[in-house]
Amino acid sequence: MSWDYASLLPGVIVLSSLLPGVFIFLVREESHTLRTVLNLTGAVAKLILVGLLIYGVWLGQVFETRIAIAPGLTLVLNADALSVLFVTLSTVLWLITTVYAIGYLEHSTNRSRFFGFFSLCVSATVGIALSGNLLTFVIFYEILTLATYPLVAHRGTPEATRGAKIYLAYTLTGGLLLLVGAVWLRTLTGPVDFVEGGILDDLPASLHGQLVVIFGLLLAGLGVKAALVPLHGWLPQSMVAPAPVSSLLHAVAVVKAGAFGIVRVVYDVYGVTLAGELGLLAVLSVLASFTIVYGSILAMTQDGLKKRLAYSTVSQVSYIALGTSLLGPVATVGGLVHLVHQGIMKITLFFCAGNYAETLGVANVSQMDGVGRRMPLTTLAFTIGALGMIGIPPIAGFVSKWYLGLGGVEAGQHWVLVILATSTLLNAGYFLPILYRAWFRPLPASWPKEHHFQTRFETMGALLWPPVITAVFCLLAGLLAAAPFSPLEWARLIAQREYGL
Amino acid sequence: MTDPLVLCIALPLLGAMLVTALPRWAVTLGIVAALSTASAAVALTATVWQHGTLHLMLGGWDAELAIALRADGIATALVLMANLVGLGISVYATGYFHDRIRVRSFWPLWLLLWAALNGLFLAGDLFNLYVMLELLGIAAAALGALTGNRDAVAANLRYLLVGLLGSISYLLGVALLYTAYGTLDLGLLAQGVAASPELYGVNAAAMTLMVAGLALKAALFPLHFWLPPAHANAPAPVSAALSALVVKAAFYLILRLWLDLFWPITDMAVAMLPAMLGAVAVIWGSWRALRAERLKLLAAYSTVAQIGYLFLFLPLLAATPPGPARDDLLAALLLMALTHGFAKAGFFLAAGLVQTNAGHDRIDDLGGTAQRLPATTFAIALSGSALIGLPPSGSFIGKWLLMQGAIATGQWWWVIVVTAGTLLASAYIFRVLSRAFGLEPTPLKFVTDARAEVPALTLALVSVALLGLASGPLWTLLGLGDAGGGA
Amino acid sequence: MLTAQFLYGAAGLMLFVLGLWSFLVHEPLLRKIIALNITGAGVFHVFIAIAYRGDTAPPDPVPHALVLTGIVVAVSATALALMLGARLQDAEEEDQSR
Amino acid sequence: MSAWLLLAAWVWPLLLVWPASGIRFRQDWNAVPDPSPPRHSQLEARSSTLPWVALGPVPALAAALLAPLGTELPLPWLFLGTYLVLDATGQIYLGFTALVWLAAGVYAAFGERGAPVGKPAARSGRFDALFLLAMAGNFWLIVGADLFSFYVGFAMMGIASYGLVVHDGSPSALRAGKVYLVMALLGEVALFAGLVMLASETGTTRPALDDVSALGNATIALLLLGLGVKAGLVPLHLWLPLAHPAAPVPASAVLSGTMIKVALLGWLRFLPVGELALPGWGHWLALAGLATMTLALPVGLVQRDAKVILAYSSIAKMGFLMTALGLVLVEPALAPVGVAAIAFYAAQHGLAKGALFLGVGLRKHAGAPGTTAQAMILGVVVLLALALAGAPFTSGAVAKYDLKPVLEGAAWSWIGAVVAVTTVGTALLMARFVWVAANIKGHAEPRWAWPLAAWGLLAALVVLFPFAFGKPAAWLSNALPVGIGAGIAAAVALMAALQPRLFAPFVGLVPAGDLLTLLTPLLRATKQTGEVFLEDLGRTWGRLKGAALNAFERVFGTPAGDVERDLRQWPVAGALWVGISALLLLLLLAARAPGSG
Amino acid sequence: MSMSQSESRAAERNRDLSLLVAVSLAVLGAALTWLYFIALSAGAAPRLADLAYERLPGTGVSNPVTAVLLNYRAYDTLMELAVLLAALLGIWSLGPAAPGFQRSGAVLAGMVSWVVPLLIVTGGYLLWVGGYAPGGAFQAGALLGAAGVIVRLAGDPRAGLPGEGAQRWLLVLGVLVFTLVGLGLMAFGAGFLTYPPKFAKWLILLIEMAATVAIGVALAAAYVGGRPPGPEAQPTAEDEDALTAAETPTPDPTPALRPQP
Repeated sequence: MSWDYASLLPGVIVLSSLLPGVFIFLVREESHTLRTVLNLTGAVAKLILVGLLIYGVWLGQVFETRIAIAPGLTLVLNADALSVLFVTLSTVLWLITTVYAIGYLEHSTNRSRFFGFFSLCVSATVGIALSGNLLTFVIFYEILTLATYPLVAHRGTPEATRGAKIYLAYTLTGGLLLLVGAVWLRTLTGPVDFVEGGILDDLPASLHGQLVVIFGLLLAGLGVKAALVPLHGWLPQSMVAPAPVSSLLHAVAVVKAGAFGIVRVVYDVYGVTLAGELGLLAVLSVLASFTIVYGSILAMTQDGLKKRLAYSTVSQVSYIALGTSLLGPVATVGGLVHLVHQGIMKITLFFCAGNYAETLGVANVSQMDGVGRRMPLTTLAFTIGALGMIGIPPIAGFVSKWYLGLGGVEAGQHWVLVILATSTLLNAGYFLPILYRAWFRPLPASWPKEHHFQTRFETMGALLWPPVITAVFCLLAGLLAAAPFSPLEWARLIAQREYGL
Repeated sequence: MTDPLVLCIALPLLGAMLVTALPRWAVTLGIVAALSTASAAVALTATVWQHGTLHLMLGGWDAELAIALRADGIATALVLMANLVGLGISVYATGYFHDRIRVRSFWPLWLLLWAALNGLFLAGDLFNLYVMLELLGIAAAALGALTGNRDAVAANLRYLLVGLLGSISYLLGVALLYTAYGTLDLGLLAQGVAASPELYGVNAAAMTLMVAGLALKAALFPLHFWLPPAHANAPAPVSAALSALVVKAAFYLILRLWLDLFWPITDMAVAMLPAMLGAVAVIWGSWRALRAERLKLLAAYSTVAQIGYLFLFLPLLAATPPGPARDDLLAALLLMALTHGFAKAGFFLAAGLVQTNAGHDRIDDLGGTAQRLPATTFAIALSGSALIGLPPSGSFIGKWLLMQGAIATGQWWWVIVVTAGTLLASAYIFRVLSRAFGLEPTPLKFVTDARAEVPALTLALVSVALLGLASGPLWTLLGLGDAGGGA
Repeated sequence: MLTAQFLYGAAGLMLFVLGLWSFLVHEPLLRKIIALNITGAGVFHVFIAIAYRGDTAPPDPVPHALVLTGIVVAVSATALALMLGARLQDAEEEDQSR
Repeated sequence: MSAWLLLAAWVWPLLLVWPASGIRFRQDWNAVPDPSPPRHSQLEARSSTLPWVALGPVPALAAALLAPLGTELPLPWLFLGTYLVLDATGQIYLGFTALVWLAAGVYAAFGERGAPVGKPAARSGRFDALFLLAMAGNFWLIVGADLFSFYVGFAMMGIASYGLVVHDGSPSALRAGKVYLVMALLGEVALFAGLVMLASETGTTRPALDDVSALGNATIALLLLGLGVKAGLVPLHLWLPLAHPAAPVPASAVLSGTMIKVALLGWLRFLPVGELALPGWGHWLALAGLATMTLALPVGLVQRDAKVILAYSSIAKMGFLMTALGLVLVEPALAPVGVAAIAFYAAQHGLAKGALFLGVGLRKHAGAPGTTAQAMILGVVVLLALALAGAPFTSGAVAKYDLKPVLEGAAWSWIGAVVAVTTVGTALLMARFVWVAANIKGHAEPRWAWPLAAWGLLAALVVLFPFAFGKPAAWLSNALPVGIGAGIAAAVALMAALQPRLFAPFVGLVPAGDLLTLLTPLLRATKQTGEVFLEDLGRTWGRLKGAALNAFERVFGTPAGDVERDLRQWPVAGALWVGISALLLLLLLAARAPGSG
Repeated sequence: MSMSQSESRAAERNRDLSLLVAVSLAVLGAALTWLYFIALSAGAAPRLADLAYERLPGTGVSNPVTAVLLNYRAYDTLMELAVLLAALLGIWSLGPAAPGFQRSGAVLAGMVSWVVPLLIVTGGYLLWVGGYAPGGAFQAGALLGAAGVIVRLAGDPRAGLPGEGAQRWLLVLGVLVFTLVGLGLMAFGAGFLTYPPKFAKWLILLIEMAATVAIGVALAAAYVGGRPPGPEAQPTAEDEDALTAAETPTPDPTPALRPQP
């Protein structure tokens, strides 16, 4: 087990947020600067390391860390194109969310505990992204559940604990189903490594029955975190968490882990051809489409801003599942690139929601009259995010919707266009009224809980600039979609490798 | 070369005597004895690691006559676990007992218990095992009754009676074996049993008596009635020792008898009985833990459940032919036992701290304390995750291999039991942990009482990190092929 | 001769079974402890039965030693059980009086 | 260099959005806003010096005039690969669009924003920003040759113009805005689906004419439907008569003048015009166009508000253009002539309609009633109305003349007659408009010099149009139908002047959004049933959950203490223990019995 | 369901179960006896005896039982002493001793002054004779314990045992000597508890003496049934009275035990 640069980097990337996290736990509550320094060094270090990783993978270098935790059970962290996509997304957004969280939790309690678990979450997410086989994936998948529970319950109010309990019930059961599926698969085929194109093609036909049941188990396990409809109950409930948690975790890390898992299982375990033959893709596409429509309908009925965004996440994540379930490289590109786009757009929306709550005490859509006047920059970012979600062109959302549509049509599944159309209309149905209230309604007499910051801008710097930056990301991801090193190009690279073109 | 074998037993005995004789220096002598015994155990592991199984005939007489001390892979692993946990408990106990009378009574009995444990793990002679079982039972019962309140005395009286019943039944089994084979040494008896199939009746009777007796002491499902009150009312370090070590010793004996002595006469059907009882134990124990009001009662019922898991391995071992798969199962069994040992000890020590700090251990109103003692809550969280079997812990790998074995041998129903058990376990662990997220003021520093929290935290950490991520060496210690189950 | 040794051992087993029955059935503590001692005695008789090696040869010393150790262990266990019972009785009387 | 002009055409307005919006991000938020109304708002029009809105279209105009035909600017990295091309129709479109935007821009920058008298010119910053956004969308759409640019322009224009429609915030404007937005979104979604299928069928995102020949029926249907909403095809035109009047004058000028023409550009680009004969679709489009005209004209006649009349005249004109396009589709040979003629006609109508809208605005605000300025404005308005009606010596006549070969070439013989009737109808409509415009009582407002000048320039262009482009023969064409129309109009005017009551019942017979009045109760009904359905779905789900919860409680709630207490009693424990031992013994004996020996 | 009703139901159930237990135990007993018969017929048992007799000269004692007890299976005896100590410590941890009985009558007092010395002398004899005839540490210890019991019955609350400090040392003596001898032998390379033939006899005797004392004190203390009053605890007035009443000098067992070689 020679430890050289190539085999050490993935491990170090996971550790780069784990170690600061552990130290942060020990930091005393009132030493804010030390905690902020630890936080930021962790985030920046990880960013640099991921930069090196991207450069390496782009050069075609193979990065793999193998740790044998028990004979026959090895922990594998390897960086292929797909994992780099998710790692970059979570690392960049973690740095921004840390800045935001530091601002957001200015006067709150238990911050050492919060930031400790926050770093653990990110290392778990990065672990999920970099995992090279099903066992590592399951391990980090469970650690993610453990690390997010305290964050959801952070505020300590009865609703927080109730929401956290529901969250835990769902995700632990999901994790367990995933575990059983993984073990069953392990007994059938030996160590289950993620290999582009899948490893189950050579299995005898007699096992196909079991493979279908196993896929059911894996999908149920992953579906909980990917918030597929029957298993999405926890997402709106866990909106009691503070804004940075709901933005990074419930819009990017946790939810994406589920979607990423589905992508891994379909492409790198089963292989698209086998999954197609067994009819698994049909089931997945039906489930995804139903979630897309159902999530949006429910979002229309919610008055709470974060609840509405939560249901919108439920429906948006299923775009990725839909992209995966359609046969053909174009749909895959659509699904994968939406993994990134939905992340940056949704995190912008949640940041803005957090801003409104923190600066004006506005938590419901009905209170958002004239908020565009009082906080123009934040609302501008919110508008870019919202329009992106609907799929209005220059913003990133359109790109993934376009590829999904194109992929659907080329796979001969024209009903995908109908789903995308209804989803766009429903999204418009629950986002545009918000924009209308923000920009066109007059200012209310007074805000529920206005908080005056001593800055020349509309709110505190740490709260204002993150959403603006992510909004700019949305625009750039859209406008420069065809440029090299953009998410779209990287998704195309992955699709090519998955389909072996 | 076989010195550590003897030292592991002699040192705690010597320590016990000194502590009894000089009560004023009980604490210092106790810690010295604990440290020396732990180092002896580590030395023993090192020698076994290099030279494989150690074998010593006490008194230099030949095999039939003298008492043999044997340390193979399984015994050494358990001795190492027992001694490390013992060290942790001793460090914790220095700060736990303040009443002079208690201190004088605790240390001698604790060191005697420790000697009995080491003696039992390393014994190779059936009658010697009986004496060790008795010493263990009496020391444990006496320690359990240390608090002196009515429930503790009643519980420990029942425990003592159960222990005696079990030992006497075990002794009759030994008598029958001695009648049939004329020797008491485990190795020779094993050859005898294997060589004389015609005596299957006697072997069956002996096995029934011995295993039934030990099942009583190992608290297998219907016979677990004495455990919850005994472990819940004992002081924290004692209940940690009882749950993590004493119950496990009885299980170790059953395993030793089942695998070494009576292996030829057992088959799948026979192994199914303890496994079924174990399965019910898993569900019933976890379910009662979920309904328990008090933290230590919860931990006690969780022990009943975890012991149930260990018995699930028997039919799998019976069904798998010798080879890498069977080595994995054996190693997984050991891993589960070790992880439970560390985790349960850590859990009880932390629970003890919570009780002393809050004045009670009713789970529903633990909010303030859990919030005020972050390190303790963290220890509970870590050991809890090991008890549930969540990934970073050793029991996750144990459960993974258990399920893998179950599916491979076609006994898929154990997977359902394990899944239900894990779910219930996470329910009752997180029921405790959710108390830590109340609206109480923020704790100022992480560690409040180092002498008590550090052992609890280290034990919990070992169960999660060390056994979770580096359990490879266990395979080599057990002398099983490194290539167990492929690279 | 076989039958004498067998009869003696069988008597020991009978004692064991009787003691066991009495232990499980009778509720008062003292009866239970006495029953336990009877069961122990039964087992010791089985041990001694095997020590017999015919009228001429001296008996096998090992069972004797085992029984001796067994007796001491039984005594100490009984002592502890009795004292626990006594403490329990004091505590119960105290509760009734309060 | 000229290629970059194409890019500048739509990037420049985008750059201006920031300064124009007037949002001051750095200011003292903590200052307690002075309680005195009006609310101190960030979008208050600064006494800003530069008329950003007016400057917006300048690069586009320059591109239209200076850039040589056929210049191409490939930008593969921008968005999903944009290719800016200036082809013939593009140039014509860019020209007249830029002109109308310029005139409307100047009007907007200097004149009032068309806000109702009561409220001050509030939130002009927001108006300017949205105006520029719509402008940028419009230009990007015209110069962009690939699917994405078209769709981006279409979407930006659609969303931004919603802001323009609801600018003044009056209830009718809000209702109009809502209808507009819903239909615009439906159009966009249909267009999106159409473009996706087009891309997958043609295989490229930059379809040249020959790629487009292999389109499926579904794609064509979606394209027609998607762009039909924008063009005002009969059932989909409901938003037009509501939105245009609600918007402030410059906005409605642009809406009518340029935005609805975009649909034609889309069809010209993405339908195999001239490549493949599409008899089915061609006839269907022609018929649809005729239907649109026959509905729009009569309803327009009975309207009371001048801007609504103009809206209906736009719908009629678009109907006519659709018919022409339909005919060209049926007979590809007509394509070269037909496409140029359609573009030409669209340009002419854009300029005239834009000028007319601005004229109405000026009539209201440019000067006190009865002054010479108002009279002069009325005169020019009459001239524009004649141009629109296609009277001889006007641009209308010239444009119609170019379209004559298309009409003759059509398979249906009766097409000529129908067109003549519609020309009469248009003339009548224009007369009605002049009548209404005549008795608009405006009130003077200061600083109207610049808008007047811009309007004058535009009007002059319209007037000079025939002479610059048309052949002399074209000047006299279709004098007859216009004459008849004018005659009827004069007669009606005479009778109305004598007994105003005679026509009273007709005026206002059909409200602005004609079919909408039928539709709204239908929509409301479906909404209610939807809510009822959701409600009882929620109730059943609640009951279900309640039942599950108390079942759960019943199972888990029972105190299970007694089982353990029983287990602790010795006889029970003993029995269990003995039972297990016996079972174990039996199993062991059974295990060995058969295999013994 | 009132308590009495559930109790009656429980009692009735217990009765049925007892019957079931009785029947099943009877069956089990019969089966065991039958299997015992088969075991006996195998007849392999006595082999161990010949080996024990053959090795006897090397053990340093001629009584085979003592040889087994203190040489072949010395480890068992060591652990068994530990068990006895553990039981006693358990008893001590439960609480202080009960205050003892009322003063004994003249007859018992007279008997005590005769019987106790006799018991001690016989104990000494039994200890010595154990080397070559039935006897040994346990029997001698038992007699000493009996002496303690009688003294206790005669009214001495501390059953003739010394103060707590001394008592603890005496209790510990047995196991301590045994372990130290074992460790010593190990230190000299002979291996734990392997007596070199020359010194075997004396070592065994030394261990036996220590064991006898330990067992005697342990049994007496166990009969006292509780922790001796700590050194700092002043004897209460009632203890004083009991002590004076007993006039007769409380025989201190240790000196009498000096064995006559």
